Amino acid sequence: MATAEVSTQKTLKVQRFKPSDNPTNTFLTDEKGVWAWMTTVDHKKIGIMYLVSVAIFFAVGGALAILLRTELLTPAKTFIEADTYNQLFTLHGAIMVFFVLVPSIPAALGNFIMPMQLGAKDVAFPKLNLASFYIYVLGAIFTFIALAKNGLDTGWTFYTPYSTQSTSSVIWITMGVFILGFSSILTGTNFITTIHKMRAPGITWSKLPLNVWALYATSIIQVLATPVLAITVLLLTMEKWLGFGIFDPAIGGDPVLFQHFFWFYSHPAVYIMIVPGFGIISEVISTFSKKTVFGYWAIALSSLAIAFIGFLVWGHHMFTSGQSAVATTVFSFLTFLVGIPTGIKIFNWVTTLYKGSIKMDTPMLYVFIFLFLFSIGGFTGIMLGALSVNIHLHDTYYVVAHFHYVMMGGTLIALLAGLHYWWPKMTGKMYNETLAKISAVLIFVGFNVTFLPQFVMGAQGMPRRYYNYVDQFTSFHQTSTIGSYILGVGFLIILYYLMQSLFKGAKSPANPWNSRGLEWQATSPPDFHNFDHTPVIIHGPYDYHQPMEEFQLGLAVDTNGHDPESAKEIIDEERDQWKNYSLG
Amino acid sequence: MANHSHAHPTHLQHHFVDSDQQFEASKMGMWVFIVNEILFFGGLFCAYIVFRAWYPELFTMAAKELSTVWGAVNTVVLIGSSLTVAMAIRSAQKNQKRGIEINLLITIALACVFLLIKYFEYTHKFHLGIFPGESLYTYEGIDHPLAHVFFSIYYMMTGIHALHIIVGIGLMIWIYIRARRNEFSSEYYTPVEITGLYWHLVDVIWIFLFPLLYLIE
Amino acid sequence: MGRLFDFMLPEAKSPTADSTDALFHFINEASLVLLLGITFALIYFAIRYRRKSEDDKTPVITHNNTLEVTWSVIPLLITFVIFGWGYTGWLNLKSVPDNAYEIQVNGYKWGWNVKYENGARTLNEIHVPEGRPIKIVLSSSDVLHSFFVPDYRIKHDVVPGRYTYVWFEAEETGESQIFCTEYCGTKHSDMLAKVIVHTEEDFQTWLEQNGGGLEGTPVEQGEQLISLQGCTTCHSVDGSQGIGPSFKGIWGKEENLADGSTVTVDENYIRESILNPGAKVVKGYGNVMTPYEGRISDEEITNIIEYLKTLK
Amino acid sequence: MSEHNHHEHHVSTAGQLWAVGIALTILTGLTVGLAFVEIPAPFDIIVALTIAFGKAFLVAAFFMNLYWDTKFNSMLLVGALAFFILMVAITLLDTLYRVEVVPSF
Repeated sequence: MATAEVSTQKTLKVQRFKPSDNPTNTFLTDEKGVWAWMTTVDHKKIGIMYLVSVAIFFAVGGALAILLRTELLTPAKTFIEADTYNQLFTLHGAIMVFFVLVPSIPAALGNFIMPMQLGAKDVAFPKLNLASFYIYVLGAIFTFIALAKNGLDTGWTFYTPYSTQSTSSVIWITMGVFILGFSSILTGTNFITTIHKMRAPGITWSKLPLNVWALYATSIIQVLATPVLAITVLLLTMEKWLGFGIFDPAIGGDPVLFQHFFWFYSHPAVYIMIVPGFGIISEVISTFSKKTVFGYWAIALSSLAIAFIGFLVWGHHMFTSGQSAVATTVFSFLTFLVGIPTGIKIFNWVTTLYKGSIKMDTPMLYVFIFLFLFSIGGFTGIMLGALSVNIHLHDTYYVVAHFHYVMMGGTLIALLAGLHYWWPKMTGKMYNETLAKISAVLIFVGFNVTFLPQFVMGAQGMPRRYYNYVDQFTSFHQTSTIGSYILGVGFLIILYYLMQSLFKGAKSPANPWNSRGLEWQATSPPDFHNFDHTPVIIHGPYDYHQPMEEFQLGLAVDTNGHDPESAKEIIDEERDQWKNYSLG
Repeated sequence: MANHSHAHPTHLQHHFVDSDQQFEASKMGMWVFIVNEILFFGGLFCAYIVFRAWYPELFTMAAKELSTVWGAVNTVVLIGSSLTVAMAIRSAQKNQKRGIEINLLITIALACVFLLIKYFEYTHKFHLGIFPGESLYTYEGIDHPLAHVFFSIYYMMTGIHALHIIVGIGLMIWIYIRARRNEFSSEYYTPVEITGLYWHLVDVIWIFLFPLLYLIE
Repeated sequence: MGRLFDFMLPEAKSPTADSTDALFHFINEASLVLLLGITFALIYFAIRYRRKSEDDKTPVITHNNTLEVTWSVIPLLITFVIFGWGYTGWLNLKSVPDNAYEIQVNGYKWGWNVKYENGARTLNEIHVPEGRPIKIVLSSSDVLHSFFVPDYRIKHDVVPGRYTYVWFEAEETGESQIFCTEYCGTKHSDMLAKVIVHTEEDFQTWLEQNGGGLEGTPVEQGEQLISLQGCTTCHSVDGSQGIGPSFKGIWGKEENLADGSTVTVDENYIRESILNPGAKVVKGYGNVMTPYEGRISDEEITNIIEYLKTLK
Repeated sequence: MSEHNHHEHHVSTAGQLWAVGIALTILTGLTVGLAFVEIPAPFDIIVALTIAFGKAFLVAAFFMNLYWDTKFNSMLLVGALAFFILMVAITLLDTLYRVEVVPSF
């Protein structure tokens, strides 16, 4: 790399910068007013705007879920019509996937935290970052236009020829998804470049926080897979509008080809949703057990392995679709391979706890919930990968339960862990720990009451996307509905105490969890430029055996030094000097 | 030397440490975007390959409706424009303001020629009744029930490519205006470089579209 | 044989279920062991190593390659076993025995038309003999459907423009539920059917009684046809509201169309609406009906018209 | 160049650029010419695509400067192509190997 040969001549002088617990100037006080927020290029503000949008969409998607579950209380009509029901489940899926899960962790938490973990002032392309947000908003507007017109009744998968024949507003939604895709693509492009080019002195690839590794893997998937979604929905639009004849069998197309195109994006997309969650788990588990993450490279590289193998398994959504036997066999085999790196992660996380100093604060509680629920999601994924069993379980509630265990028990719980972990950093306020634990337990209980029965009724034969169902499944559905209400209450409590903390919460110190992570060495909330110095890194982000002072270093003078290797060398030389300084 | 890099040049954005980091980051960002573009067109190429493998005779028959001569002319036009864009970057690197402007103008002109030829190709087909999509397609000169599918793919591929050309022309007009304002020099020519990368990509895609659509015998 | 997860599966009624069920139980039991192990470790560590003071020192344990290899290779081997097991079971699901009895099933929005070798036809009921392999050849007249019989552990998508198939062998007389498992619109969840298993002799008798086409006057044949063809799924004969206009009193009626014009319901209108339903859609209804072009003969249409005339 | 602190940006000579441009034009002529020669079925497309890849290589290496650029950018390009090929290859595993089931009555 070009910079490497340059900076060796430089002398880096470092000193300790202890973050103030009472910052006078933060990014929240720096630029005020609606207009300043709307035009900001600050990654932290953009992250918060994403977070608010995602929360709103989650509330909408969640409300839809509650309506759906209520309708399913009785085998026949409970209170809404079949067509309405079909629209509701379509919207629940589309909103949760495209507007909540995909942008949730990378665009909201990732945007806020990742540049700080790199010790950068911002992402590589701040204006592009803001543009991504507005593209996301534009996509949302298209979706709302579709709702205002005829809604959408195709399921979030848009399978042809149903979608090309449907009289609902398919074109508006597909254009919305097309636009939304670009938001995701640009965020991914931005993050990859940022991680490569914006690291502070000393942050070598082996000192990259695992959260950054996870976001890196995620961005790679976003960049490679999302364009294919864009072209797919564009072709679908043309198919419906002009009759292209590529996907609709009535005019010469092939519906199974559409499924290939769709899942080429949408399977890797589930890794876009879950891999960033893995990053959060690694961060939280290390902080709350005060211990180096066990198997750093295993966890970092398994994210990349998942990103790669995740591209080769899309056909496991299509075992019953009529794809060729060869393809089915290959896809099944590869599907098992993608399970291995995921298993490796879980084992490494559990081992990290061994001989740790474990504190069960709310973020850690969510990590434990994650490990339990996500394991179930993983095992049932193995079940669904097995060819013969898949034939029986495909498109039943077993699948519904499986992906909720992975997406909600995995991604969403990880998001909650991250949100509680970084909330003090983002807002400078502490939330009510008791209420947080109560709601975590409620969510855990509610979640299992909702989705465990779905495994059973799915295996019994209950198909998904059913408005009416045969009587034998009534008790399972009713239990599930009650569980969903408990879940709803859990989320309302979270909303309550987080809002309360904004206004009445205790002030958070710079580093309430005593984490070694770089983002915690800034003030809470951070300064407009994240750090008022250029941070210098000499230890890994999880080196809890090293003194805290050595994690608070920055360049003593403003130089252009931006090289990881030489920084370490020089810092080692000067170690004694600054050590005296900082300890004295 | 050291002082120079410490001074904060006007083109340097606040979050970068120096011009070099900014240049490398911008260029890498563009390359990552090119990855996007490849997969974006990749979807179309995939549809093309699948249908060609299913109906090879359809492709042979339908490709006869496309003009090899005009396709070849357009290929040469785009190659020429790629050359002039490369020359524009070279001019920027050598601080030749006139060179940037002239080369950009030639590139824009060539891009317009490409679009013009494309326009005549399209209107000729519309005249025959070859429209994209089964509902509009009325041409009966190709004896194949799926003739409209080939032209759907053809219009989609060349249409999106033409859209990229139009975006490219817009970018180059913008770069041209900035060049007129003396914003570029050997110290800072990042926008010229990354616009050039984009333009070459558009050229490369056409390099594949041409034999795959026009040269099937 | 009692297995821990027996409660999850419906009773198996075809040999096609055997391998599937065995694998289902194996994965569940293996997963349970692992899940309990992980959960136990989590709880044990959380208690054993709980934080005693903020100054706790923890040992530096960075990695252990032996462990990494162990917990990569062992699960990998287990998943290879699962893959092979699932693959052989699935091959069995695809390999129809040569002596299989063939029945054609056509999925449409929203029902299943069934056709037997001697021309007998049923709607939403598949009559089969016990103890004989049955091959179901699936086709669709509109969108994707999926043919699912939980009791036999078989499922396959029904793809328009193509034929797909499943096979099973009913082990005892009785009924098994059929579901549509690929979302297909308003009445997707009502697209149910039953496999009705007879003894060999009963089946032959049933087949003879129902073979050779419909009998009776044109009006009687028309009455049978509108249920066999699935018309009554959407069009009631008693005037109640459905997906499409009711047949009661439809003959000779002035209908307001979606495009604002009106039409009198006569022979030509009914014929057109059967063959190409999208041409003239009655106001207030969606254009959702499957075209019957190629699926119904002129004589059958005439019989249906005769029957509709009687529905005053 | 006096800027030691800067990464040396490669500056192509006008001759180099012209040479690449001319080579591309010749290759275009070649592929058009070969299209009129009767080459048996699979080879015609192989020849056409080989020439197209050759042209793409020239553009990428010398117009887009990959030849002198950091290897990572080349890796991005190759990676994108690899994923495209995977996508096509695996899709073809299905579309080329479907078995038709035709009902017997």
